[in-house]
Amino acid sequence: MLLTIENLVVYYGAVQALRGVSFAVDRGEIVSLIGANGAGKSTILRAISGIVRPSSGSILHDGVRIDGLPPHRIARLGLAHVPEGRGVFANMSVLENLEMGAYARTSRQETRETLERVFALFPRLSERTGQLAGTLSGGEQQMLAIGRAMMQRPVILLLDEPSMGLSPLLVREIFLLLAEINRSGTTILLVEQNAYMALSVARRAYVLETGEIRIEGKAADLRENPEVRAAYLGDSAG
Amino acid sequence: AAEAKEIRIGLITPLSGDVKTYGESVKNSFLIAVEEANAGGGVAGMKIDYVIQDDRNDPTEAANAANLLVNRYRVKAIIGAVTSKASIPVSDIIQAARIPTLTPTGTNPKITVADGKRKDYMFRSCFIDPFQGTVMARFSRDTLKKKSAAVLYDASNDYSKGTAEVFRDAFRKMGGAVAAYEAYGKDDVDFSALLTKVKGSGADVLFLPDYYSKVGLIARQAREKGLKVQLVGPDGWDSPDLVKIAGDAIEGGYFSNHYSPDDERPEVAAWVRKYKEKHGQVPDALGTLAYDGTKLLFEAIRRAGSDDPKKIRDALASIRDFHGVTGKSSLDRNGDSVKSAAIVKIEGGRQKFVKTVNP
Amino acid sequence: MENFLQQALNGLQLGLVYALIALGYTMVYGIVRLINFAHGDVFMVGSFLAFYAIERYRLPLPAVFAAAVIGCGILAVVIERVAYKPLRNAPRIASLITAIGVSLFLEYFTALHQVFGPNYYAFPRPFRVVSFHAGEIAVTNLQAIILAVTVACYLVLRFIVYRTRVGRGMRAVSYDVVTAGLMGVNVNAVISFTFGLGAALAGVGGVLYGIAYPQIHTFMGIMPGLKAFTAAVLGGIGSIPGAVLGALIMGQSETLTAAYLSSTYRDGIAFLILIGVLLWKPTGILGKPRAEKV
Amino acid sequence: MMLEVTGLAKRFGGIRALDGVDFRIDRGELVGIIGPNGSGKTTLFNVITGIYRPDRGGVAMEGESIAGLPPHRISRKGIARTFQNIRLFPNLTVMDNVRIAHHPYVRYGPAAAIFRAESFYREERRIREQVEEYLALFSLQDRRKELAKNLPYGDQRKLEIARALAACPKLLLLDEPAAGMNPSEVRKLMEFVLDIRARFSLTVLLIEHQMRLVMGICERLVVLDFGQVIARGIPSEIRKDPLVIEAYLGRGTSSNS
Amino acid sequence: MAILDELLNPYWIQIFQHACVVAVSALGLNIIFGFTGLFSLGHAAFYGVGAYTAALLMKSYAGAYGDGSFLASQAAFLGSLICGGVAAALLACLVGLPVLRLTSDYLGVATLGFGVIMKVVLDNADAFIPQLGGARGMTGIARMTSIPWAVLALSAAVLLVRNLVHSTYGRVLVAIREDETAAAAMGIDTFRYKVIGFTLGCSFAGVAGGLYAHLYAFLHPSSFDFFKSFDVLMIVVLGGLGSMTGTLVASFGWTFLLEGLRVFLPPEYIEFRWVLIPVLLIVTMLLRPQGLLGVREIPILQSRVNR
Ligand SMILES: Nc1ncnc2c1ncn2[C@@H]1O[C@H](COP(=O)(O)OP(=O)(O)OP(=O)(O)O)[C@@H](O)[C@H]1O
Ligand SMILES: Nc1ncnc2c1ncn2[C@@H]1O[C@H](COP(=O)(O)OP(=O)(O)OP(=O)(O)O)[C@@H](O)[C@H]1O
Ligand SMILES: [Mg+2]
Ligand SMILES: [Mg+2]
Repeated sequence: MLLTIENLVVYYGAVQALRGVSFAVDRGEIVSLIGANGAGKSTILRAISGIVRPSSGSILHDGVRIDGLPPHRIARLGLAHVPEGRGVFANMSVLENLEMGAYARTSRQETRETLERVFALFPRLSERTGQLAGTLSGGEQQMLAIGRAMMQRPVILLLDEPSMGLSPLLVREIFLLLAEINRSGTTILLVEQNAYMALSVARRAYVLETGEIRIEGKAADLRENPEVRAAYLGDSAG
Repeated sequence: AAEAKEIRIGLITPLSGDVKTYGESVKNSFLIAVEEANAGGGVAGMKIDYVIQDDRNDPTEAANAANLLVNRYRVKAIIGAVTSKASIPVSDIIQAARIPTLTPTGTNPKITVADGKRKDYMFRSCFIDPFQGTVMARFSRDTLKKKSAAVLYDASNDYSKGTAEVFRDAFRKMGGAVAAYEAYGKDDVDFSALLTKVKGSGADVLFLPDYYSKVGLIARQAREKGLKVQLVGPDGWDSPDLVKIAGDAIEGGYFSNHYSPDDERPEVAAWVRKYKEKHGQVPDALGTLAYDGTKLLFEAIRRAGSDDPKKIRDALASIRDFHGVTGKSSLDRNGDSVKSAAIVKIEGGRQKFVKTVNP
Repeated sequence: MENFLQQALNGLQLGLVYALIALGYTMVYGIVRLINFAHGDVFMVGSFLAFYAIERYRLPLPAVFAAAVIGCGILAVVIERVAYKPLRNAPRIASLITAIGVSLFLEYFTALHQVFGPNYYAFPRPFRVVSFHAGEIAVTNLQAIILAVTVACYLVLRFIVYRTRVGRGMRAVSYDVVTAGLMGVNVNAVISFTFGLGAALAGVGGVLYGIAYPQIHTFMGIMPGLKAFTAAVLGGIGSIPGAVLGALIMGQSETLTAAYLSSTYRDGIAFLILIGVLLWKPTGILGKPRAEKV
Repeated sequence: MMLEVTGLAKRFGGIRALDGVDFRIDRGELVGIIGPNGSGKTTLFNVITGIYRPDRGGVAMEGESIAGLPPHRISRKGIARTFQNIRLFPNLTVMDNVRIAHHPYVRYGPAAAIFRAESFYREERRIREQVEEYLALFSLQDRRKELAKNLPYGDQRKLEIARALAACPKLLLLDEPAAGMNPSEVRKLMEFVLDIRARFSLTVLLIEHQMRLVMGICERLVVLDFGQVIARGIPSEIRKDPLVIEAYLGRGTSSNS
Repeated sequence: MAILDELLNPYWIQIFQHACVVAVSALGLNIIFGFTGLFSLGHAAFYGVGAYTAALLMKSYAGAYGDGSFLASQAAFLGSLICGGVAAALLACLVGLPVLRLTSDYLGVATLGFGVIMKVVLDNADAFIPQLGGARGMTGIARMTSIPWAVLALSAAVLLVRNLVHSTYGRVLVAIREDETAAAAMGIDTFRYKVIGFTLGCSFAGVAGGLYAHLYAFLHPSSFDFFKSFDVLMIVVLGGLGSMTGTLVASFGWTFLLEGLRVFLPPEYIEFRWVLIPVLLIVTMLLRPQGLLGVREIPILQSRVNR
C-alpha cells in the first residue's frame, strides 16, 4: 500500500472531526472519498498533508510514518495537495504560481517540460501567464491549482473538490485529465461532492459520515448501492 | 535605651525611561547625603528613613508617586521631582497635603508659583530658567564682545525653551542681534538643517540651552559643517560625557554652572572625591544639585528641631546663605534659590573655572 | 540655491539611514503582516553592539558591522520564536501587542545597569570624518559611505527576494502560509530568515546611525523606528523599492521642514505628508492593493 | 419589468469582463445565468449590486436607473444577493446575521436604543419574530445562537439566503448557491428556491453550473461568454444551441453534471 | 480593618478614579476597534483634546460660576466635560471623514500620524492660546474630579455602550467589522456608520480626558503622545476585543498593576517595574491571545433582548 491511514482521530478545538478513520490507497489507484458536508473529507486530506495534526492514529507513506511531519517535508516526499478553495497565491501571477509548484524541484529541464504540459492541458492559463491569480475567475483558479500541483510532479495527488464551481465542460475535462494524470503513474486520492463523476473515475471509494467511514467498496458497486444512491446521488426513486 | 526617633522623607526621581540616567545621579547623591546624616547621628536627633519612588519622567506617574508618599508612606518632607514636568504635578499635591518639598533641579517658575499664587510648601534649590539665560547673554555680549547670536533649543523641553527665550530677550536688550532662533524636537538627532541655517545667518555666537547629550551632538555636527562660532550654554552642559560625545568640537565653549569641579573650595573637592569613590565617576550637575538640595532640607529639619511638616516648611522659608557644594544660596520669597553662578570654559577636554557671576 | 542643495544632501543622509530600517519593517510586514514595533529597538541593540565592538574590543570596521549584523539577526530570530510564532494562528492584533511588549522590554531591560545602562553614550568614530567642498557645498566621506552601504544593502536584498529560491519562498509565505507549506516551503525557516535578514539591515543601520549621530542610548530606537515604519508605509508597505523611496522622502521632508519652516514641525509635516499620500494612494506610493475578488 | 440591463461593460486592465450585456427580467421570473468560468457572471452581479461601477451601460430597477449608486442604496431599492464565496458575518450568531439585514427597516432611533424607550422593545420584538420566521424556513431555529462560522458549509449557504431575504428584496441574486453540495442536496435546494419565490413573490436571478438545477427550475436562461450574451431563451432550446454546447456544455451527456 | 484602612487610603482612591477614567477612554476605543473594527492608533490625541478643552473652559469661565456655589461649580464642570467630549467628537468627525476611507493597518498608521501631529500642536499650543502652556504644560486646573464623578461617568459610559451594542445600531457596527462588503450589500451605509462609530468612541476619550485633567490638575503634551494610544490599545486587546467586561477588567487591572508594583516590588528593584510590565504583557498575550475574557460578558452587560 502506498498510503495507509489507521485509526485517524482529529479534533478542531473541542469539535471532533474524525473518529477513527482507516483506509488505504494502493499505488496507481484513484480512490474517492464522498460524504455530506462536514463529514470530515477535507480534514482527512489536511491531516495527510500535515496541515492539521491528528490527535491519534497513524499515516504511513510507503510504510513510513509521516504523521507529525511538517507540511513541507510531506510535500517533498511527493504528496501534492490541491486544497479546498484552491489556495492560489492571489497576488502572484499565474506563471509565478506555477513556478511555486516546482519550488522543491531542482531540475530546470524537467520543470520546463512540466510547464509545457500544463499549458497544453489548460490553454487558458497560457493566455493569462501575467495576470494576478487573485483576479482569475473561480474556474480559472481551479485550473491553476491543479496545474500547480502537477508542477510538483507528485507521487500522490490529493484533490479536494476539484469540480467545485466549474462549468460542465470543464468538469468533464478535469475528470478526463485526472484519468490521464493517473494513467501516467500518479496515484490520486479524490474528495468530491459530485458523486456521479467521483464514482465514475475512481476504482474504489469510501463513504464518510460524521467522521467515520460508513461504506466502502468498488466504485461501480457503490454506484448501484441504494443507500448511496438515495443520500449522495439524489436519486428520488431510492 | 529608647527607640531612636525617625523622620521619613521621600524622593521622587525618574528611575526608568529615557532620563533614567539623570534620575540615578540624583538618587545616588541623595543617598550619599542621607548616609552622611545618619552616620553623623541623624538630623535633630532623628534618623533619616527614606522611600524612593520612580516617576519615569511622566506627570501622571509623578503625581501618583507623590500621592503614595504623602498618603501611604506619610513622609514628612520630599525631595523631587527632577524634571519640571514631573515637579509641577508634585507641587500641587504636596501643597494640598502640606508636606514641604524641594525640587533640586526643576527650573520652571511654575513649580513654586502658578497663576500668581505661591505654593508655600514648595521650594527649589537651583536657578530658575531666567537667571542662566541672562547670565550667559551678558557674558557673551560684555565679556566675549559678540554682536550676533544664534539660538537652538528643544521646543518640547521647558528648561531649554525657557532659557532660550530669556537669552534671546536679554541679548537683544544689551544691543546684540539675534540672527537665528530655531527650535528642534526632543528626539531629533540630525541638526544639519538647522546648522546650515545658522551658518548662513552670520552669527558669531551660538547658544545651546540643553543637556550635554544633545549639545554634544549639535557641537559635533556644527564642526563637521565647518561652522566656526563661539559655543555657549547653561548648566545642562555639565557632564564628563559632554567631551566624550562632542570630541574637540566643544573645545573653547563656555557655560554657566552652579560650581566647577575644579573649584578650589574644600567642599567641592570633598564632594567630588566622595562621589567618585562610591560611583566611579565625577558627579554631574544634577547630582550635585540633589546633594545640596537634600542637605538644605536637612538643615531646615535641624532648625525646625522636629518632624512637624509645618515647622520644617517655616525653617526652609527662612534659610539664608546656605553653604553648599554649589555655592552660597538663599531661598527667596517664592521659595526659589538665589545663588551665584560659575562660568566654566572647556579647555583641553577639561572644565576650567573662569569666574563667578552674582545675581 | 547652494543652501538648498546642502539641505537636500543633509536630507539624503538621514533618508538613507531610515531606508535601512524601513527595509526591515517592510519585509517583515510583507511576509507575516506584522507591524514589528520592536524593530526600532533591534536597531538600537545594533548600535550598542557596534559601540562595544569599537570601544571595548577595538575591532576593525568590517568586524564591527559583522558584530551588529549577526547580533541583531540572532536577537530578531529569538524574538520571533518566543513572542510571535506562538501567535501565528491567533488574531493579528495579539502579535502586535506582543510586539509592543517586546519593544518596551528591550528599551527598559537594556537600560538596566547590568545590561547597557541608562546613560547617553558617546559613540566612538571608527574613522575621521572629513568634508570635501564643492563650491559652497560640503560633502563628507561619511555621507559617501552611507550612500554606498545603503545602495549595496538594497541591491543584495532585491537579489535575495527576487532571484533566489528562499526569496520565492518568502513571497509565497507572504501570500498564503498554508499553501506555501504544501508547495514544500519550510515556512518556519523562511519566516525566521526574514526576521533575521530584516534585523541584519537594522544592524547595519545601527552602526551607520551611531557613526553619523554619535550619541546612543537605549531609547534611541523609538523615533527612527517610527519614522522608518512611516517611510515604509508611505512607499507602500511590502514593497522593497517603496521602502527606500519612502525613506528618502521622509529624510527630505524632515530636513527641508527644519530648514525652511521650523524643526518643531518636522514630525508633524512628515505625518501630514503620510496622510496626504495615503488619501491619494491608500496603499502607499508603490504599494499594490491586495487583490480581493468579491 | 423588474430589471433591465443595457449595454453593460466593465474592464479590468486588459480584460473585458463585461462587454455590452443586455437583458431584461420581468416581475416574478426565475432566470438563470450560465456561462464558462470567467465569462463575467459574478462581475455582472457585482455591477448590478454596486460593488463595481460599470464603465458603460445602464442598469434599471423597476424603470429607475441604479447604475453607479453605492451598494447600500441599491440594496434599498430591493435587490439582495448572496456571494459566490460565502460572506457571512463569521463571528456573529445566526440570529444576528439575519437581524442585521433587517436594519434599514428598523423604526427606532439611536436615542431610543440608548434610553431603552418603549419603541425599542416593540421593534426588537417585531424584528425577532420576523427573523424567527426566516430561520424556521431554513430549519435553522435551533442554531440561532451559534456563531455563523461554526455552521457546516451547507447551513452557511442557507443562512446567506436567509440573510438576503431579511433585507426584504424584490429581486434576489444567487451566485452559485449549489456549489459544494452533493446531488441530493441540490435537489432540496431547487425545491427550496421555488418555494421562497412563491412565498415572498420574488424575482430570482441565479448563477449556477449544475445543469440539473438550472435546467430544472429556471424559466429562462441567459448565456454569457467573454462578457457577451451568446444566447438566451428557454432551457430546452439553450441545451441544443450549438454555441452554448461549444462554449459551455460540451458534447457529452448533460444529465450527469 | 487594616485592609479597609489601606483601601480607603487617598492614594488608592486616586488610583481608583484614574482607573475609571482609563476605562471610559478604553470603552471608547472598544467601540472603535473592538466593535467596529477600525484600527485606531490615535486615541490618546482625542483624549488630549478633551482634556485641554475641558480644562481651558473650566479655567476660563469657572470663575464666573465656580466661585458662586458648590452646585454651580459642579454644573460648570459637567458642562466642560461635555464640551471636552464634543470637541473630541468634532475633531474625530473632521479627521474621520477623509481618513476612514483607509482600511486596516493603513488606517492605523494614519491615525498614529494624526496622534503625532496633535502632539506637535499641543507642544506649540501656547503660541495660539498662552493658557494651554505648550511644552511647559498647563497648570492651574481645579481638582474637580471626585469618586462620584468618576463612577458616574463610568456607569454612564458602560450603560451607553451596553444599550447601543445590543441594538440594531450596535449590530451594524459589528457587521461592518465582520465584513464590510456584505454589510453594504445588506443596505447599510457602511462609511456613515464608520464615521459615527469613530466619532462616538472618540467622544468617550474626550470626556475621559476632561476627567483626567481635573483629576491630576496638570496637563502635559507628553501625556497624550502615541505611547499613550498604545496603552489604551493594550488594555482593550488584553481585555478581549468587543468585550465590555474585558475592557473594564483590563483597565482596572492595568492601572492597579502599574501602581501596585510601586508598593509591592521590593525597594531595591524599583527600576525593574518597567521591565516586569512588558514581560507580564507578553506572557498574558501568549497565554490568552483572544484577551483575558475573549468576548464573554458578565450577565448585566449581556443583551436581554437576545435571550
Ligand atoms: N478550522 C476548523 N475549526 C473548527 N471546526 C472545523 C474546522 N474545520 C472543519 N471543522 C469542522 O470539522 C468537521 C469536518 O469538516 P471538513 O471540512 O473536514 O468537512 P468536509 O467533509 O470536507 O465538508 P465539505 O463538504 O463541506 O467540504 C465539520 O463539522 C466542520 O464544521
Ligand atoms: N477585481 C478584478 N480584477 C481583475 N480582473 C477581474 C476582477 N474580477 C474579475 N476579473 C476577471 O473578469 C473575468 C470575469 O470574472 P467573473 O468572476 O465575473 O467570472 P464568472 O463568470 O463569475 O466565473 P466563474 O463561473 O468561474 O465564477 C475573469 O477573467 C476574471 O479574471
Ligand atoms: Mg471539504
Ligand atoms: Mg463567478
